[in-house]
Amino acid sequence: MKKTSLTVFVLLMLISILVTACGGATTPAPTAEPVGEAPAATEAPAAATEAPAVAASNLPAEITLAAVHDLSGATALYGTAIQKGIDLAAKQINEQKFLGEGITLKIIYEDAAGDPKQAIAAYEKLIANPDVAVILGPTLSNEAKSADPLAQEAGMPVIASSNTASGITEIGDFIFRTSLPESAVIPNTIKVTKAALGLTKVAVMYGNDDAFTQSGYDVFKAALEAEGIEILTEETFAKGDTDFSAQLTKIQSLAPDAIVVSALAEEAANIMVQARTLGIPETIRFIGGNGFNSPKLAEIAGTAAEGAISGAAWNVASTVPASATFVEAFNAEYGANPDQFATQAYTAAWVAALAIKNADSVDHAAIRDALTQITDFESPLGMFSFDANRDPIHEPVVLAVTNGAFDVFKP
Amino acid sequence: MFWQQVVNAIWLGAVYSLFALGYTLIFGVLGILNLAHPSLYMWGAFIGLVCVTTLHLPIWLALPVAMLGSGILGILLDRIAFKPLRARHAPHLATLISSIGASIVLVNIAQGIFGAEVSRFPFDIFPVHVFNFGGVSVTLLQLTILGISLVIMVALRWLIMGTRQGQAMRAVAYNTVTAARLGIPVDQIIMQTFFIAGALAGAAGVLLGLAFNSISPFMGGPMNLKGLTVIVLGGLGNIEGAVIGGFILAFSEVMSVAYLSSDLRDAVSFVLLLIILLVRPNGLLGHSSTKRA
Amino acid sequence: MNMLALKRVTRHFGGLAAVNEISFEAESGQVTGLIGPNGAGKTTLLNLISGLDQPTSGEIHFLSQPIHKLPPHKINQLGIARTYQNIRLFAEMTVLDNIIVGMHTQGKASLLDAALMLPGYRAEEKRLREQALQLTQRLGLEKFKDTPADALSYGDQRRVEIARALATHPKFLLLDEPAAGMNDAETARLGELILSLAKEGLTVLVIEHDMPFIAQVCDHVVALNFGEVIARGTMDEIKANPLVVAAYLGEEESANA
Amino acid sequence: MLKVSNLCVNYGAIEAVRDLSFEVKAGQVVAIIGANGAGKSTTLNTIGGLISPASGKIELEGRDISGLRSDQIARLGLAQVPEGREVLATLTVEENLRLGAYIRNDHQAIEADLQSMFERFPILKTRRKQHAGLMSGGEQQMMVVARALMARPKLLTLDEPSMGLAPLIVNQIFEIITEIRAQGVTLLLVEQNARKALQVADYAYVLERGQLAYAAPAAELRDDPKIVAAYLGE
Amino acid sequence: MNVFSEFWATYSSVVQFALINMLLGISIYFTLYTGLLSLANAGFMGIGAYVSAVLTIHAGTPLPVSLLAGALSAALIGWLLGLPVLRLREIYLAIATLGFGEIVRITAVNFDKFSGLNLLGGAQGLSGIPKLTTPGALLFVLIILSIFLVQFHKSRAGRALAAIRRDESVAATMGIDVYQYKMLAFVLGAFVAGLAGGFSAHLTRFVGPTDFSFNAAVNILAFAVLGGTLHWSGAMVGAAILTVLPEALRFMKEYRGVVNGVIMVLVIIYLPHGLINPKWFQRVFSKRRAQ
Repeated sequence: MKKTSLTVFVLLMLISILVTACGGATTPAPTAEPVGEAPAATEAPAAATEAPAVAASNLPAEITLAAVHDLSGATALYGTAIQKGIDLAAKQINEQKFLGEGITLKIIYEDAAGDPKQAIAAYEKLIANPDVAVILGPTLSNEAKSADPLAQEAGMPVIASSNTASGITEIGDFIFRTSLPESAVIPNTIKVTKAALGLTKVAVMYGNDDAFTQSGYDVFKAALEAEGIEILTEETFAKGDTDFSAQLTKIQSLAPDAIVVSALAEEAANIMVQARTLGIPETIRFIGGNGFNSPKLAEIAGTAAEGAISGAAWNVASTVPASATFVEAFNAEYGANPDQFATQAYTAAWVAALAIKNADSVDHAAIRDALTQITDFESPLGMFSFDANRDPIHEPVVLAVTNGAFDVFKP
Repeated sequence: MFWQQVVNAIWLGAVYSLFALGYTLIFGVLGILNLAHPSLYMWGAFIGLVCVTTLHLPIWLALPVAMLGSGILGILLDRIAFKPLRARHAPHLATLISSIGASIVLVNIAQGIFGAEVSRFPFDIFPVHVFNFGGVSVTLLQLTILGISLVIMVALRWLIMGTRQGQAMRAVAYNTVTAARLGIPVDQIIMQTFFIAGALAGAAGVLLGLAFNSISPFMGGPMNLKGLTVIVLGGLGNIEGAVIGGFILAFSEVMSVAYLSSDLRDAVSFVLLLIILLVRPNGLLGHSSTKRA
Repeated sequence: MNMLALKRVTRHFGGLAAVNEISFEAESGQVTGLIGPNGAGKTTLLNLISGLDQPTSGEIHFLSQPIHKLPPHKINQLGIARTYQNIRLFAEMTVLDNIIVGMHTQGKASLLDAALMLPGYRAEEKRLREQALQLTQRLGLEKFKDTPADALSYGDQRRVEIARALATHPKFLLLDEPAAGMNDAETARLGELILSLAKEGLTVLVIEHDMPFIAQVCDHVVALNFGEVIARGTMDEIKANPLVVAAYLGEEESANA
Repeated sequence: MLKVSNLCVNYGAIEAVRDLSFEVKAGQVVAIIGANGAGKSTTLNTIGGLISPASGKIELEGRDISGLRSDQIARLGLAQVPEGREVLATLTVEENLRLGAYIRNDHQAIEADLQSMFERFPILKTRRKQHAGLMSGGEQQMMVVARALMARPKLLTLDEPSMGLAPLIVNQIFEIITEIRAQGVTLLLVEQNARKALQVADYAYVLERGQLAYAAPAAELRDDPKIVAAYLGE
Repeated sequence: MNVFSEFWATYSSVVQFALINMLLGISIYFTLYTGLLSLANAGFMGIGAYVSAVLTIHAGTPLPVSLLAGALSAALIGWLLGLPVLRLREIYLAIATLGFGEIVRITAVNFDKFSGLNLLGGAQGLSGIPKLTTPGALLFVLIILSIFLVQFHKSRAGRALAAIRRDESVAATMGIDVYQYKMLAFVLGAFVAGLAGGFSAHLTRFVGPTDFSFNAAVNILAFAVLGGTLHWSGAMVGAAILTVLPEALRFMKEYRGVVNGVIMVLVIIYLPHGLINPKWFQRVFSKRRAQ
């Protein structure tokens, strides 16, 4: 009995080894020459009136973008918002015939479920698919750190729209992102609020077991030190915690000028509610990063969120002209306001389309080169460019909750 | 600060105890570690939420409805995931796994129906009022929940210790064969136990959902490990133990944040769990292991 | 000389004394019988001797060494082996494998020896297997050697248990109702086996309800009731003892006798 | 009252009870005696619904109960005093007794019965708030008998009530059995203590290796050498 | 061949994850085979992953050295943990080992902060691990382990473990030092889990503290439940199926999880011994022999 199962096992392994050998031999190597053109990229995507300048196109009739996002699991929240942004962009691109007459953009989605392993599996499948021009994603920085190296090795351009941790674009020259890293948002927030509120001493709270919130904390800490603001205490909590009163009681006893919080909106909302309940006065404001920037904050915290300050890449209150057009289109499509994830994903899809158009090719290296050339693209995020590290450049905003919604912070 | 922290700990302790009661009840009667208990808690919160938002019921009515709903879910859970195993005297491992599988199903169905987002009860569902006693603040909601928790704990104790039903449950817990000989319908008692445990989980779900504004399909996860610590501290299957364990965990967590470092909060609870298991595996109040021989 | 000595051994369960201040000795090379009605504390006593349970008070000495605080595997390694009243074989394992498990302490091969298939390991395995086969022959189990233990009849399972206990090379063998479930012929053969083992120098303590069997094999009998020794002596002496008769047939008999 | 016909019970491949038929008439005390392993307890547990018979029929007051669960049979009027006592050790003595009356709903009568049990067994009254597991063996046996009586059974089965008990206690137990009998409860008794059993019984069955060996009025068996042989050999 | 290479290009990582999970299946097999309900294997995997990754990154050690160091560290911690917890039984052991997994996670999160070193990356995890894991290396280790397992079952130690699982006290009265042998199984399981952790770190290039929490422990347990623990190949088969299943169920979208849970419940209820039950083989073979 044991003998047979062993035989079967050995057979299986032999087949696998065979497969391995073949796989090794046929790994595609990027061969195409980079296309040496540098088009001026100044199209306004949301402005449907502008007629696209159609030249003889080298593009195939159908161009495939792949999106690897968390459509199930605890982080599906973000993945589904992102999906809406991408879908809207694709719809507009196709309606405007942006890529040229008869050329359509198709999006295929793969679910990573918040699991780096599934992200790797999805990337592998997509890299093997010769139709895929660009990968949009993944949702989490953890997934990016595991899966992006595969794309880099295979020469597949990746545009992330929700990774804000450091070290993402450092993976290689095929990795781009439209999400402003915390390091580009937070120092500005601290600077602006210090000037406006005269901060000298603050308390810091952050989720210490989550990559996003911990990375936000790192940046906050550096920014606070740079501005010479004293950190009275650093209190931590864990993902899924709901009771923060012990930490807040401690903070209350230290009487800070403000409480700096690196947390996701749901946790931040509870922190605010509990702080106000404990009697921490509204003059002690909450300052946060991208995590705050969600309609959920005021939705859950209600009046306790009033006055909370958030540095962000974008908000629905943004005064950027393209933003208003986008918000309107999004509302028409989904009947709700977009959040920052949807907006950055929308921008990522447009940037991909623009690069493909400018490259006039679906060759991966050509698209990558075209991506690096994108400057002053008029996006809902503002005038958008990639810097030398393939990180986005655009003006971050400082927001404050006013009457139950984020508005631009006015000191 | 100290007295505010004491208040924080009492409040949190009541919350932990409330959650742990049903958890420990199932173990006490059936010897099952029901890892799907946190999912019933989550479902209780959602049922309460639906009652309030869709059916526009007042919260005092939503609570019993949610308890009823999660109690029925508890019965279903037993019929589907545990009863077939009981019938063939499956080992502990089997029931543990079955409860994990059931928990995965319950969480994923909730996610399919309600989405992954965090929801909360509407603001006006409960009046916001903060009492201030010499710098120590307590809300009306906290006091109410504390009160309801205490009432539930006392009621459960009375049910278990003072009623015929409770005696029958304890008889089943001690020895199903003897219980059956006395004419106690064992299967029915087990069903009732699952109903009560489910209802307790549902009550905890609604009340904690009300207190912490974070109702989501994943709300059971973090509570699960805390709940395990609580019931082990008090002795698996021990009702009073769950209450005492809840307060011990809450005090050690709150005080570790207050006087050590909040980084150590979770570490403190798990180290506590390990120490208790090694020093007194039957918990602080547990009987000797002969109880379930 | 006595091989096993119990000194005022007591075991309480909750408020009940299952074994109460029991003292007796088992002589080397003899077969000692332990009789008494159900609930008299016989099996509890066997558990105390074999280390599965510890006495509440009192001492147990084996070959003049105190063993009442030792773990069961140490006690076995000193030379005490046992069988169980409610047969406890390794159910899905074959008869031969059950016996080879009993030879655990005779093996020396480490896991590494086995993994690397070193010659010493193979020689040892071969040796153990042969010894196990001899045991199956001795107990008339050779035709079942590859049968899963739970597929055998009661009587055969009892013999496998004895073989497994003998496989540990004991000096002292504890048998808990070895004849239960056996037919007359099997019981007679079992008696012969025990006598021949005793002749070879093995000391035996046997619990049994089958009185003719006890009479056949035992040199010395200890009778227990309600956790205490009520009589000791030869079987004839025991049978004549009014306390024993009362324990079995009812107290009236002692009054009548 | 109870009629057992052609009962066979197997444990796996082992036949514990083979083709057993007997009867217990209302008001009688019937004893089943035999050596260890003869199948006595198996028979009682099968009647009590804890073991499913392989074949045969068990009737209680003319109703076939062989397919029923233990608790259903209890509701039909069968109370059991099991071997090894089976006290609910973590419950108090009073709770144990009250659970004996679980199948009843006549609250006042239950209270009255409880008081009468305390009168009959004064030791139980002094220990009523104690955990049952802390009592001595004899006290536990009294309590289990009292617990069974709390059900006001039509038929009471006792499985080795004298097991592991000191002679003085055994005498008390049998006195109680006699009393119960006097109250008109039908009794089915399994005993190792044959003399005692035969003294209180009207009729007796002797089992050997799962089969019926003798059946006779108890008085006839009382001084029969066969009984001595069944226990002590020869 | 073309089909194969296409398949490989698309699914090579899935195959490698399956192989790693098969290692994890073996690791939990050791403990379950001995009757120990341990949920510590995810924690051991984490220890193996972190230790091997830190060595590769900071000391530049070659893969075999890193893997071995990771596995040995896991085994050492396993031994230290086993000293107290192996005295616990059943559910208590499960809870204690579950608590251990959480302690590993909390340690990983806080290590850098409290040590002042920059080694494990806290909550952000450790990235930039070179991809050194190859299918060949994984297969090699699996083959070695399979041979080991076959030998193990025929060995004195293997028999002792089997006896302990069936009846601990009887095994003890046969002279088997139950505690030491439980420790052997526990440490072997820790070693193999540590090995799997090392492979995983060098395949996903990333180690994060959340990868080894409660869910991971449950997944590993599920391998053994699905495949069965009556035969050493059971947990491996279970691991392979459960790795491929999420990929195969992609079409189910958000209800993938429900299917996973339902499978667990159904298997435990209707296939209590898992998919691989030696008795079936025996039956098939005896039929063949009869013909």
